[in-house]
Amino acid sequence: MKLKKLILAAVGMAVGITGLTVAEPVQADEQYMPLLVYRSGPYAPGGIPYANGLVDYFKYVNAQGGVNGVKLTWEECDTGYNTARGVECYERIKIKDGKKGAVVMPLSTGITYALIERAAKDGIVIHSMGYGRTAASDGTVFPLVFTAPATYWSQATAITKYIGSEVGGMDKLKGKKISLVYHDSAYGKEPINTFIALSKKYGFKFTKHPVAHPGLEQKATWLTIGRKIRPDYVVMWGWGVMNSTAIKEAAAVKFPMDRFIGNWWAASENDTRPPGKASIGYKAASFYVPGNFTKLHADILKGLYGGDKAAALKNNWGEVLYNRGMVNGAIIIEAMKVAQKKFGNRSVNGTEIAYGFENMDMTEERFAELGMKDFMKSIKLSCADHEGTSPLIITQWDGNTWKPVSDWIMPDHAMVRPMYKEAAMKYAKEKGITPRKCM
Amino acid sequence: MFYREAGQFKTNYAKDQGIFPILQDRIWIYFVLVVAFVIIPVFGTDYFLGSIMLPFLVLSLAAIGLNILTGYAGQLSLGTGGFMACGAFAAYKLSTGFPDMNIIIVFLLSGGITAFVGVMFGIPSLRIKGFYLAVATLAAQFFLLWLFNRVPWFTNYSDSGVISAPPRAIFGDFFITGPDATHLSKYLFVVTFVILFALAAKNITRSGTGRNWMAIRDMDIAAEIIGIRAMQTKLSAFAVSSFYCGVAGALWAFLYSGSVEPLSFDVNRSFQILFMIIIGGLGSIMGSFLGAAFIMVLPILISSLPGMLGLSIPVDVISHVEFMIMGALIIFFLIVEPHGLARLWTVAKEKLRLWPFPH
Amino acid sequence: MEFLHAMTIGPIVEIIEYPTFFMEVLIGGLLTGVMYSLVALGFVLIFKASGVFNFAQGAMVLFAALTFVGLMEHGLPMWAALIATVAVMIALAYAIERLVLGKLVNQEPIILFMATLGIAFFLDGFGQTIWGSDVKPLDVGIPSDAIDVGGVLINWFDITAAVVAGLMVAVLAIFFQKTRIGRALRAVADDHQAALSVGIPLKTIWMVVWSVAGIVGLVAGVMWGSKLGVQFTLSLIALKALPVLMIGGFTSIPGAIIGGLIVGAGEKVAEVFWGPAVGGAIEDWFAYMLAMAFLVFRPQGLFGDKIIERV
Amino acid sequence: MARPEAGDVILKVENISLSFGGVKALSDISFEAREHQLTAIIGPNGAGKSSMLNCIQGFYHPQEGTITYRGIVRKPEKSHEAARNGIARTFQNIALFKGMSTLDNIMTGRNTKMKSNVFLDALYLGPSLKQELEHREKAEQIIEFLEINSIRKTPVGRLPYGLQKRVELGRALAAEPDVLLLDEPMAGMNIEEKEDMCRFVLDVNEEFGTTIVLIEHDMGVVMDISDHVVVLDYGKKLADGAPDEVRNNQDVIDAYLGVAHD
Repeated sequence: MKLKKLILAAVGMAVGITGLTVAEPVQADEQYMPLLVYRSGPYAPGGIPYANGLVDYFKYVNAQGGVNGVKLTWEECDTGYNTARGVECYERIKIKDGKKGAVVMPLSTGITYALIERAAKDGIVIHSMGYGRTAASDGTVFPLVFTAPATYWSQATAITKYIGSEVGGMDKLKGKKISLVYHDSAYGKEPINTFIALSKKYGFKFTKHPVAHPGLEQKATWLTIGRKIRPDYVVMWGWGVMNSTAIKEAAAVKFPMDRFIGNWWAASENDTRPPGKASIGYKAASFYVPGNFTKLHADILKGLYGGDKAAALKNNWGEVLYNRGMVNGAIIIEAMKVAQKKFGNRSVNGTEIAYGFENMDMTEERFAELGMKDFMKSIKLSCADHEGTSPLIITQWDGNTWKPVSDWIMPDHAMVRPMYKEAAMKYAKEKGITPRKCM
Repeated sequence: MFYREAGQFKTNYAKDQGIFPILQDRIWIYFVLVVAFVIIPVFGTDYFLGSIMLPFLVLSLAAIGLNILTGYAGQLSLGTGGFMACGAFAAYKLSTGFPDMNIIIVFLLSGGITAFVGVMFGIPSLRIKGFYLAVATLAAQFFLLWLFNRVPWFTNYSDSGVISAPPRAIFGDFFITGPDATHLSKYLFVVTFVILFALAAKNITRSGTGRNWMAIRDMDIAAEIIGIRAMQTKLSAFAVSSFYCGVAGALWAFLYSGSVEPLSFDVNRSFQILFMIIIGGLGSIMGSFLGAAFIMVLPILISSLPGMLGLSIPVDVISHVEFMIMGALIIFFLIVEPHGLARLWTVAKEKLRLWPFPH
Repeated sequence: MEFLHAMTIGPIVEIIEYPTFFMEVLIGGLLTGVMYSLVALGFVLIFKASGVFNFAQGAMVLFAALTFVGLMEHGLPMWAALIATVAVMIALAYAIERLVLGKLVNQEPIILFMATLGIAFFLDGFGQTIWGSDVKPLDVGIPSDAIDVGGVLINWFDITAAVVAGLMVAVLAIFFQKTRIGRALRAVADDHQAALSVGIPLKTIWMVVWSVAGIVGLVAGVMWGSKLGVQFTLSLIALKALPVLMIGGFTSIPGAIIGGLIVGAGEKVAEVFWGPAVGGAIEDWFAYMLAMAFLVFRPQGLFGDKIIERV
Repeated sequence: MARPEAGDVILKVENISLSFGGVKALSDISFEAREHQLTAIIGPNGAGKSSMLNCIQGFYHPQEGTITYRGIVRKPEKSHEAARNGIARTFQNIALFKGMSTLDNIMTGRNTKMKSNVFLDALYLGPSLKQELEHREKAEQIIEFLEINSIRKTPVGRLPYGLQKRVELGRALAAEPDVLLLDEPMAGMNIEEKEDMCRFVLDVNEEFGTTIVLIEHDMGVVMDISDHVVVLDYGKKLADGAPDEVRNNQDVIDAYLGVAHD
């Protein structure tokens, strides 16, 4: 009992100390960003570049003088892609030095699920960019959750459209076979129902193949797919070591790589480099163009790395997931700027930045202004629509880099939106939430 | 001097059979109760209550569960995570299926269901022993997680397989789950629950059931020869242990994290609980608490320490160092006191009992 | 009814109808099993010689692979990196003996088991602190194309792995049979007291056996690393080796190989033919259930030492 | 106190043979033990004494022959059944529960008389507490009887060898057995401890009238206290009878003194 008390006392004191530091002299206005990242654990190879991109963008913004004069501060907490740890991290860093974060990016579907209720209570916005709870795109039930620019369900429809264009039209999908290989977790299961709906709509045959965490062993899965089912296309919802293993095993059963399409979490250099030349031709979805060609990349290289490209590359500069972190930063800062237009050039809180998100209208020109010309299409959100209508793109690995191989593809929003509504209403009913009215 | 039993004569066996026969122990318990029910609720911040105390208490309960099986009955198990998941999903199904059922009943019933599952997976223990059994319990771990992942019925056909706790109150407006529950109400509920169940565990272990468990643990053949039924004894340990783990899993899902997917109870959770009971002390209820505090609070302390001290150490370095320190401390404790923190406490008590005249 | 069919008649019919596909799954499974055996061997060596259930074997696999690939990234040629890594693994064995096991002599098995969990934690953190946690591709020139043998697709990589495992078992067998230290190790495995009484220091033995396990870990790490890329996840393959150990017995080297073959073949055949009926991803628990079924009939594993109960 | 009168035959061993994988441990052994008597089975190391005891107790199942207990032929059954039928035992190599105190060890001996119910035990109230107290009373009587009051709460692992043997006897007595099997109760003891142990064994026999079957390789001590002696050598019975008869049996003398048969 004694030791326990000691520890409690120590923790209590520590909490006390953090509390005390609040009483520091009044500083210049700052915007605090709690960052849930993972730089350790089984999924670290994916978490590191993302976190680096995000932080680099914040540093870059600060180097430019902040957001209309408001400097950014941030605190990282390593979740290890572990939900329980993520929740603890969130509770620990949501407030620092008396400043409450306005927006949090959980960076894991499991953590997003666990935080939705907590963050809503704390008045903190969740921006789960391209992951998380799809139904949360419905702004009437989830006023503080944003999934822009696209959800898993949208992505599934876009990938299907791409496959349709490959086979010569959506009507040609009839009788074709599409298999889904997915990470056996909340994340991997998200698109299943959408694919089932799509298969009914277009008449293709759909099979699904779970891969247990962490996905070291997939021989049986790929023998089934490659030698028995022999589908026309394979779609993958994978993460971490599962992706590179899948590519390797697919190659082993001689499944053609150009008919193997990953989602955007199975789309990075980490996934295609370890299998070596086996992964040439592998495709994946994305919502931005891969590469380090933009002015923003050049500015970051110059401003933060002093032009030292080797150092920048070591910090994952320009990699697919680095870019995702960077874009995530850019979208959040844009939301903040929109909010500042209404609330003044100061730091903003959760509900204010939510206003910023809802009134965001990032056009191609706006992206170009931010140094991201030809990088991303557009994001426009509203009170009810927290996903927006951004088109996606299919990219392909050529052995060295990712290259876009398709036009921008608009997801089938007409199809998925009613599904969001239904799922959101089910959630609202379970939780006893009355959906708000949107104009 | 401070811990002298001299002069505390027991005039009958009933008094000697009391749960804390020594006065000083009783004082300690009162002190702990005051801290738990007065000091912490009054002074604890939301972070402390919600993110330190809640998981600490819930994991302590799971540790008591595993300690019953491994520490008292000697059956090494790595299936704790699976049993916790079982409790969590049972509680979810019960509370969504019968919304009017009181949440306490839900927790107890889900513990009962887990106990049944535990007995099923305990049957091989009649043939398999030691590390072979430990590995065999991993079958329970992997199978149960797979089951909850695969069968949509368990998650009420949710798209992602994540369950989240519906808002429930113990009575009236006293919500302990859902958005209206405060950290304080959750804490008060959990602390009461856990203390009551810890006392119950203490009682079981010092009665006939507990003696039979320990006999099987210390020497199973001799225990059978003196008339203890190995099958009933082992299976009762599996049942009681799984009950505790199941309730802990339900509390974890409903009160601590609010929503869980099966992966929250993966094999790492099983190892974490095992660490707790070994560091805390096998065969000690208090050790379960000490171990839980050590294994759960220490990593948080390590990872938040640089921030508190104003050092900016990259989080990945902190995480890796945290791994190293945890590993090193586990080894260190095993070398210093292989019987856990509880034994250190006992030794300290014995020293105090004799102090200042050690001979 | 449909489910019953999918669980019973369906798979059998399928196997009979597509014999080449079944062969492919079976051979693929057997070869995968060999990869598990590579990891399981390390466990067996240590358990046999010291009765320690070394959960750190997975971490040792990762640590060895990380060191090897890390040194190569720093410009060392492959042979030099290999020698350096072997040296590191021996140093590690020395450190483990001096700092951990040496201080825990005569403790109960569960305490030693816990200590190895501590070692696993430490190594996971230590390896990543030094070498980072990004994915490191490893190419030691093992071909990965598939060849077609009578309609059955076989992967060169898997064949290489099987050959490596075979070689390793042969080397270990020679080591145990022909060298002085190997015979000493066998003596210890048979009877600790007897071994001590003929003058073999337990310390040396533990160090040697941990070094050998480290080197076996390196081989496993190189094989798994070239398959998956070297990354943190490698330490989790320990979990795939445990059912192998249960079936083969904790103390038998041939058992580790046979156990690997049984687990590999069993889980792949189950996953491919029975998995679809229940939603798939059954191979993890199937391996454990299979192992448990074996244990119920032979509580010491197929090749493990017989457990004799006395009073 | 006077030794109790011999009663009927309580235990009858007929033509027992036991072998382990081809090695014969016992061949064709027969003898009887009468109620309230003290029967000793003696013989040199490896004579099959412990095997004999294990057969009687039911831990080993002999391939041939029958053991009749209270007129009923024993069937191969689970080890725990014997204790419930009134047969208790001690072990050659102490088999105490090392993690538990003396008192708890003795209390485990009473498990056959207790009903454990997890739910009641959890509350430790009502019937559960009442039962605990009742059996504590009995256990304390045994503690008193064996003069181990001072070590009541000491973990048995910390006790010296002689005391551990005594606690083990206590655990067996706690079951209030009809037949008590003692496996070398005096092995490894010094003279003083042996004398104490002899006294306790006799006291048990006298006070509770317990039938005792004990095995011992040291002839001297046994001859003084037993009513009936069975001598085994290499799994065969050499002699069977009153101590004096056995003492003068030529075969026994040869076996013990190592005189070669002509």
